[in-house]
Amino acid sequence: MADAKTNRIGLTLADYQGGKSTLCAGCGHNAISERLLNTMFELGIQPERVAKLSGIGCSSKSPAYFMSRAHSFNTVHGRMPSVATGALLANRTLIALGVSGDGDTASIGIGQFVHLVRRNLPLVYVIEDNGVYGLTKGQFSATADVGSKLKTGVVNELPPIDTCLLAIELGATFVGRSFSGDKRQLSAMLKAAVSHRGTAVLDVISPCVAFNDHEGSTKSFAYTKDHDEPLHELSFVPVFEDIGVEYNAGTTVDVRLHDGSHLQLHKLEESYDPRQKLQAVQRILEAQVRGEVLTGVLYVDPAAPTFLDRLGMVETPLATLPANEVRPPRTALDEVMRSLG
Amino acid sequence: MADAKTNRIGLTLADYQGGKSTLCAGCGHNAISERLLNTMFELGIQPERVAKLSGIGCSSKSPAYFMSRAHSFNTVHGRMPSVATGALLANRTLIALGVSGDGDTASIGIGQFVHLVRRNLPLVYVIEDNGVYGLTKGQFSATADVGSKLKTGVVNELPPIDTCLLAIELGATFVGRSFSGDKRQLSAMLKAAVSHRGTAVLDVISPCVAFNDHEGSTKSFAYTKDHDEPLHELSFVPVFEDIGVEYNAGTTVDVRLHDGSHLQLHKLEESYDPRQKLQAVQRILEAQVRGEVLTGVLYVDPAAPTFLDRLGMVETPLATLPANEVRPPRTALDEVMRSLG
Amino acid sequence: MTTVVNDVSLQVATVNGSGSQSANMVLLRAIFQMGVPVSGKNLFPSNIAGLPTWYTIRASKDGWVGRKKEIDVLVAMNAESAKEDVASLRPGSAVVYDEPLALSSVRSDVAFYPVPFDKVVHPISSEAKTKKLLRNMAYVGVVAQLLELEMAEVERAIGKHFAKKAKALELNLAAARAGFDFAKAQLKKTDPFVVRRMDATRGKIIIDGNSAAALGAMFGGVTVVTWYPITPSSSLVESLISYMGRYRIGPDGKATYAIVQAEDELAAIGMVMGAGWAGARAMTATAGPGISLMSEFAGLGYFAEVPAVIWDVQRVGPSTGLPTRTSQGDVLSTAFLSHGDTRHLLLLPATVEECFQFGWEAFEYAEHFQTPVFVLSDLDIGMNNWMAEPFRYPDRPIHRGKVLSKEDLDRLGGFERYRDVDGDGIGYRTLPGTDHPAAAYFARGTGHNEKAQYSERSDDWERNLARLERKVHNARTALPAPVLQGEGAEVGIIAYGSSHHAMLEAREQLRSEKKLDVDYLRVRAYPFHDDVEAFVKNHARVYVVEQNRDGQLAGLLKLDLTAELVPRLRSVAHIPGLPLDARSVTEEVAAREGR
Amino acid sequence: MTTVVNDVSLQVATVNGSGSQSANMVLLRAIFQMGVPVSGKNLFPSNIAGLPTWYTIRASKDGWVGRKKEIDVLVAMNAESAKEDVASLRPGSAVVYDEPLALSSVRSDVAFYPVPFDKVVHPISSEAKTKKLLRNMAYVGVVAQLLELEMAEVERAIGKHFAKKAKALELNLAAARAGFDFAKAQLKKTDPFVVRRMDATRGKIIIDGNSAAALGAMFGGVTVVTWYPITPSSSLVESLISYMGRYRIGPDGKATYAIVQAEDELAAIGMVMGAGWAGARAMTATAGPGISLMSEFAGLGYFAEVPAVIWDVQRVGPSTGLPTRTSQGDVLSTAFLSHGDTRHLLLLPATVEECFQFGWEAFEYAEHFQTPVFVLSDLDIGMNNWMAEPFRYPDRPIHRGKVLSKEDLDRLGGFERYRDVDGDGIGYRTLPGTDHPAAAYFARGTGHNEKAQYSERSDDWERNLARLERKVHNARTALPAPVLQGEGAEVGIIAYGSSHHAMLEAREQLRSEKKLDVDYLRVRAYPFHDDVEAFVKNHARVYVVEQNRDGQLAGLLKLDLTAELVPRLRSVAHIPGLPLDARSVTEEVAAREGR
Ligand SMILES: Cc1ncc(C[n+]2csc(CCOP(=O)(O)OP(=O)(O)O)c2C)c(N)n1
Ligand SMILES: Cc1ncc(C[n+]2csc(CCOP(=O)(O)OP(=O)(O)O)c2C)c(N)n1
Ligand code: SF4
Ligand code: SF4
Ligand SMILES: [Mg+2]
Ligand SMILES: [Mg+2]
Repeated sequence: MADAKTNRIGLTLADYQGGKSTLCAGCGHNAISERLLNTMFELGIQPERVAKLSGIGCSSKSPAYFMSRAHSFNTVHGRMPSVATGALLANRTLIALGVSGDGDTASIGIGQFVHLVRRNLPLVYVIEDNGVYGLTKGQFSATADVGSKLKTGVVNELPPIDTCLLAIELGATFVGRSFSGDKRQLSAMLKAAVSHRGTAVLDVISPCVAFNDHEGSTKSFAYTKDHDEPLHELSFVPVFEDIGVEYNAGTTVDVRLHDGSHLQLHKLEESYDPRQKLQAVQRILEAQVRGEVLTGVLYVDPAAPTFLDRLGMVETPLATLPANEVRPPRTALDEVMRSLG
Repeated sequence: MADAKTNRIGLTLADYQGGKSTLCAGCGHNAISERLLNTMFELGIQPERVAKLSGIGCSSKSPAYFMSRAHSFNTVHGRMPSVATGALLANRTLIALGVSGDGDTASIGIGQFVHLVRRNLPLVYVIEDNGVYGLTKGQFSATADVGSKLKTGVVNELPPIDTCLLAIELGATFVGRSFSGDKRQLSAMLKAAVSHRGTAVLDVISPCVAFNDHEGSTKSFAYTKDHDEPLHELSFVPVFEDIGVEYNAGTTVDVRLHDGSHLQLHKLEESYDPRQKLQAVQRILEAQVRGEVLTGVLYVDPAAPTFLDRLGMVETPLATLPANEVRPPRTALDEVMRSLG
Repeated sequence: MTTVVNDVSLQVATVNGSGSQSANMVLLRAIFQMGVPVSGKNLFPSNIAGLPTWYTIRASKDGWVGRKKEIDVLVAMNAESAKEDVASLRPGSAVVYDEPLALSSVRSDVAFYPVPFDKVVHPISSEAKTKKLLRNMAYVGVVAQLLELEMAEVERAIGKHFAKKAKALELNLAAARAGFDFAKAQLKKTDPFVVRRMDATRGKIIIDGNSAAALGAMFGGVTVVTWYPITPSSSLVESLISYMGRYRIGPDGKATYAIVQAEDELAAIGMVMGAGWAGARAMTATAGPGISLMSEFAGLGYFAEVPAVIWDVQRVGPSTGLPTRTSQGDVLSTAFLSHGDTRHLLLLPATVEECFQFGWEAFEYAEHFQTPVFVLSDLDIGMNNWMAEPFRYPDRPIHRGKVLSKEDLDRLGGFERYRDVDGDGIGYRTLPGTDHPAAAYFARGTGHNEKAQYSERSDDWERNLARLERKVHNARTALPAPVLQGEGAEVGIIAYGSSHHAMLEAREQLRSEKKLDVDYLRVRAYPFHDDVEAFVKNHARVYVVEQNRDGQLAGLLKLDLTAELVPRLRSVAHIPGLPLDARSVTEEVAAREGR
Repeated sequence: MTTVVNDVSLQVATVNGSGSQSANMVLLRAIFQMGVPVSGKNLFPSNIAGLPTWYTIRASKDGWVGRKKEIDVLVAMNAESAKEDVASLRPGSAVVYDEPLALSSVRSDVAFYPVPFDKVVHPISSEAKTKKLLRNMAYVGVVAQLLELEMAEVERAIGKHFAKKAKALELNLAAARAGFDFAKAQLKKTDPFVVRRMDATRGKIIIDGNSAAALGAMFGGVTVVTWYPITPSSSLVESLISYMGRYRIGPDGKATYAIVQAEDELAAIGMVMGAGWAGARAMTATAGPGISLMSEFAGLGYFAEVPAVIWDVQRVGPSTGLPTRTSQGDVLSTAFLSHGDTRHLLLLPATVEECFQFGWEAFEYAEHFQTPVFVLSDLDIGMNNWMAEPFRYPDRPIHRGKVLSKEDLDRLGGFERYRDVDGDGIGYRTLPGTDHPAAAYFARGTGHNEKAQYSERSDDWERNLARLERKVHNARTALPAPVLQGEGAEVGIIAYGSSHHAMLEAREQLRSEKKLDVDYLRVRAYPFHDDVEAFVKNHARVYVVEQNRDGQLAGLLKLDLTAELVPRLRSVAHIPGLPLDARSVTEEVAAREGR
């Protein structure tokens, strides 16, 4: 390890490794774990500052397979958002990373998802989206597209829930869609999401090789590659490298994120500006009609206040406040008792 | 009662009455009950064919206060949609009327609401929307507007969930917003909703006189009247009166509903056509920005297949199929047993 | 007619939303200020305005504060219930009523005092709404005169209540005086009930259990509170919000806590799980339906060993049941809340003092044992007004349990989350954010070994479950011990929670009226302290008194006592929804004892 | 070395997702077709592919089909677990293994049969993926040769399995033959285990409990099925989908049912509530976490009296626990599922026959008693392969319980939903849509009187709750009675569900090895039939054998038996997650009986 490459805080990639994956070989989720691990390494984030949270599913298992040096809580099915909320209330300095599946988020979990984004809780919420319940052997989830076909021949007839659209409308402040097979895009998007303060929802198409990667599936590797419609090319300039980046305002949108880093979107679609909520919604609805898998950063609002900002809490994590700050003095009790006497 | 006015099936208004309301005098919900009762009377719907379903809350109590001759199920908080789904699976011939509150629907119930509209289950879903939990004494619900103030001075900071927007995007096929104080509009909208086949979501602003009708509230009678922005004037022509209604196509949109009746929208906003999903979404988003209470039929798709259509069920209610249709014959068991031997 | 001094039960029958709550509080306080033991119970419907409501004030020289079945003085303000209310009185009772109700013809064996309330308040205000409110304070004056309350104390009580509203104060004082003057001039007292100054309330306070619980939580150093409104627990969090706003905001205006209204109970308990895992002292408060919704997370908390405090202010179930009625109906299902072999710690406060005490202690237990702690209060304790000793400031410093810091880890090199290092079944934990490469562990609801690694091995599973069982079983000696009263009797009674107040009185009734001495053990926690077993061992027959249908605590006792002792148990369980009264207990026990 | 005939436990150790399931089924069927009693149990991890999996086939001339702890013949295909698997064998066992694993050096007291599987299948296909699959059928051939299975039966079993896939059939037949030929040519048998034709399976079937339950439901006339996938219950609904598609579609292509995948378990049970209320025979199937989520609705069902059938195919809890392991861990919490005084009917099937029988009967009970019925199966019964008698067509016509039709109402004029007309605690109901002005009633989870009107009155509440208690208590005589084996012994054993199979064998072991006669009562429902009390009365000591940590059924017995009998109970409860084996029961009971 002596000569292993180190990042800006002196850690090697090995310091970001997790346990051995027990997911299927080739599962999209493994690729995402890999991206997450690299993102944290490259951004030079101290693993101990990260909290990984997940629900139940193959996707929700994946936090065990990267960054063992970060605390992690694999909770119950569909209710990770509330646990994440609680964790951040207890310790507002944590960098929270939620990992969920499409079933975990859009089927059983849609209620908590809606309320999470509504609060703009500062966390990165990755949906490892394969359109099926992998862990229970391949039933359709609520993100399955109309007409998508299971190996058994069953065809989905219900409209999919577009988690990105929902997130944008309900208050998330960083919303993107990507593909586990697109290393470059996903990498840049993850880095930007981690640098953003607010709810960052990333819907990452992540094919399930066991149950939803065949012909007729609309979440297969092949289908996603074929229908991928990137809005722009992304690049990310971390704050510690920001030495005055130049760009052409006509062809690039530059978004300064909360921590001072920059997300640059090199336009492929001319007029698209992800800071325009209405435009974002409209473009997504169009993509639905056209059957595109529209990828890229769909919406970003780097300045909106987060849930934690709104609560007026002290800066120190509530979890570690000293006893004298959380137990009022004897005089306080006396005062209350007098008022009741 | 001898000379009481009867409707087309020979019933009087009294046949549509319910128990005495225990809601506060002046509560918006009472006005909605009144409209519902009249709608059913005027449409000449046999009370016995109706099933009333509700969750928990002042609003959810209201089914007890109209149409005692219809079966009713006052279920648990926020989960009426699933119970309604089950009831319709059991008996597809029922006319299902869901009555809910904003807390019951948008706070605890948002998950089931999302999945209900996604299925386009044929029922009329009335949200009696007052922005607060009336029955638990006035805390904010998830439809409370940013900046709305409680009597106690507490100000809501979280963005409201727009149930109409959500419903349109997720698959509801009749979506409208109205106001308990606007008898005419609400009446026409309810009649059309009952005549529609599919999920009809009506968000009806229904002020809570006990906890949310003061200055500073954005769901008060005064505020709603002031900010009401009707999209059109509505009229409803029931199928049994349809003797070739004439109208000016330039100023009126005529929507033929599933049962042959007509909903006519006399345009106030020139280009608005509620059959255009994208336009509807856009207009609602605009209204949000402008702070309008946009009322009217926001979206309608009279032809989409409903959940019940998709299931390929027999026409007879499953609930009353004779035994010989639901228990396969002895030979069937024999056949299965042989295949396992 | 002999005067009955300081033993009266006064009931005000009105409709909710009519503003009588202030008037009732003034009456309660006036009696309290006269040094007479008093308690107040509100019986209200599950709606917002317009339905019958009864507020009962009991003054008792003997200090009995439980519900008394018999009403001595009725104030009948509500046309809807008046006839039935009057009919249910015993002969010799008194009825103050709004004159237009014309009740005096209903029966002839009670004293009737008609009062034309509208007329009485007419001179004070010309505004219809105000007048309606003032009628309430007018009956305070009438009752004060009839019961011989000291008008100065009534006025002081009004002063306290409207301290910050000068105009209201003036109007209400006038209304009370008008009532008093009317009664003095027009009514001739023919009932025996009077209240006379004593000295039995000096230094005491009046408070409801929910406020007491809130105070307890605050002094327990709670940092994260989540909730979803539900009767009768809402006021617990609402008073917490108000106390915390006052005492837990730093000089910089920053809060040392977060209180979050969740979207439902699944989210409320989920947030508590996240916060407890991340190191906050986290709590939520709810009632029956909420507890049911928390089942899945409760199992996660037990199994992943997450400290959490959950208040269940019990109402009447099953299902939505009677939201504004009281019971002890969640005991059994909460002890085993969640599927699989889950078992929880329960605290069973009986008094507002214990609501305060368990309010802070619950966090100590939760963090010490690293598990959810359920505090089972009820509507009677939680929402009614109780006299109490001033609360005692916590006598122990805050203990966060076995949490390893960065420094500990430097020293130890590492740790294993679920290893029973100390033989007490409790492992060491670390908090997310601890700056040490060996700090992290993987919390999960799935099977795991001592290192918190996923494991499906039978031996790991069995060892872990056995440790959890041991851990919870060990808690019995640490949790609040039962409280014993009496010794040497053949018959024992076990009760808990709000049944305590009726029990005290019933014990006295059994002794004085039925010549039956009973020893009384008040259970305060589950799993049961060894003293509970000893108590049963020492008594030939043990009645278990509680407010539910199925005898739920008796059931838990059957499960946990040495089998040979089980035949000694006799369940006395009822669920009328009204607070337990002594008479019912006395008669049932006496009958079953052949007295 | 004496030959051991028809008493062998064969275990195939492999990784999941490797396609060995077909091979194992072929082995199982071949033995079955030879007339030898056999059972198959799959021990698989909670993931999709790549982790160790063990499939165990037990052939037993005595008909024992429970798990046997000892493995006689191991087929070691998985490098990861091989060493540990071999180490756990008893001396004298046999190991067939993939040659590259080089296991023969591990120990010297077992017989080793190395097989170069890659080489064996090489001639059959050149395609890597196919070859990997064929290795499985090759071990079938090897095992067949070693155990002396009749190759014709093996081939017939392969034929049945691949009936619809000609190409696969051909390849698999070739692979099995190649394995057989290799073994014949290269291996010298040194172990004693052989299988010889018997005549003990004639007319029998092989099926898993979930499929049996699905068939039962179908023949029970189920009309609405809702579900949310969860191991180990998913396959119940999945086989129902397939059977219903075949037998419940009319000639017009229309379905006489609806099966809906809900968004979660709250919705699944909510839909069942709606459907049951509206008159469907409605059911759902789930496991522990789902049951916890259903708590609130379960209370509504009990209190509003809605017929419903809920299958809980139990896995190991608490929390997410071990999703692919078996237990009886939900018994106690399900009996009292929901807050307040809720109590449910439980059915406890032990065999696939009973999964079928209770599958249809559950609807009869649910509609007769108008209440949710929980059927507590488990992973062992539900997902493993069992031999059984062909199922008996329902011997009673469908009875919908007390439902009033329009004609009934014409005759009666009206009805009161919750009135105990017949003295059995069961009221009459009507279905929505009934065309009569007096048909409607208002169903609710809030307090109500006999007319289903909202009521907060104590008397209404108490009367209603007492009736519900009576209704559920009455059910005990209608539900499946316990099954008694033996008479006159001093010691009794009570067991239920999947523990039954080990119990049968343990009883024989106790008798033959320990000279201890025990009577055995198999409980099949809760609340308990009076025979259960009688059984305990007739035995000085009663062991309650079950698969959980807390002795949950023993607990329910303690709650419900006459107190004097409680001391007779002794809990024998363990939760390793593996199906119960006879040896563990035998040794524990013998030890506690001093044998
Ligand atoms: C309450 C509950 N219900 C059901 C399950 C069973 N279950 C486990 S994972 C899963 C679906 C996971 O799907 P998804 O979130 O899309 O993750 P994937 O496996 O596809 O990555 C289900 C239904 C459970 N664990 N808990
Ligand atoms: C599970 C559960 N949680 C909480 C409650 C308490 N509760 C009763 S009504 C209500 C809110 C109702 O608000 P809304 O739906 O807006 O109806 P409104 O009273 O305003 O008409 C709540 C929280 C409950 N009955 N059940
Ligand atoms: S089943 Fe699908 S989602 Fe699960 S690990 Fe395998 S490929 Fe991934
Ligand atoms: S509290 Fe509000 S919502 Fe409830 S009945 Fe009164 S006015 Fe209506
Ligand atoms: Mg998925
Ligand atoms: Mg509301």
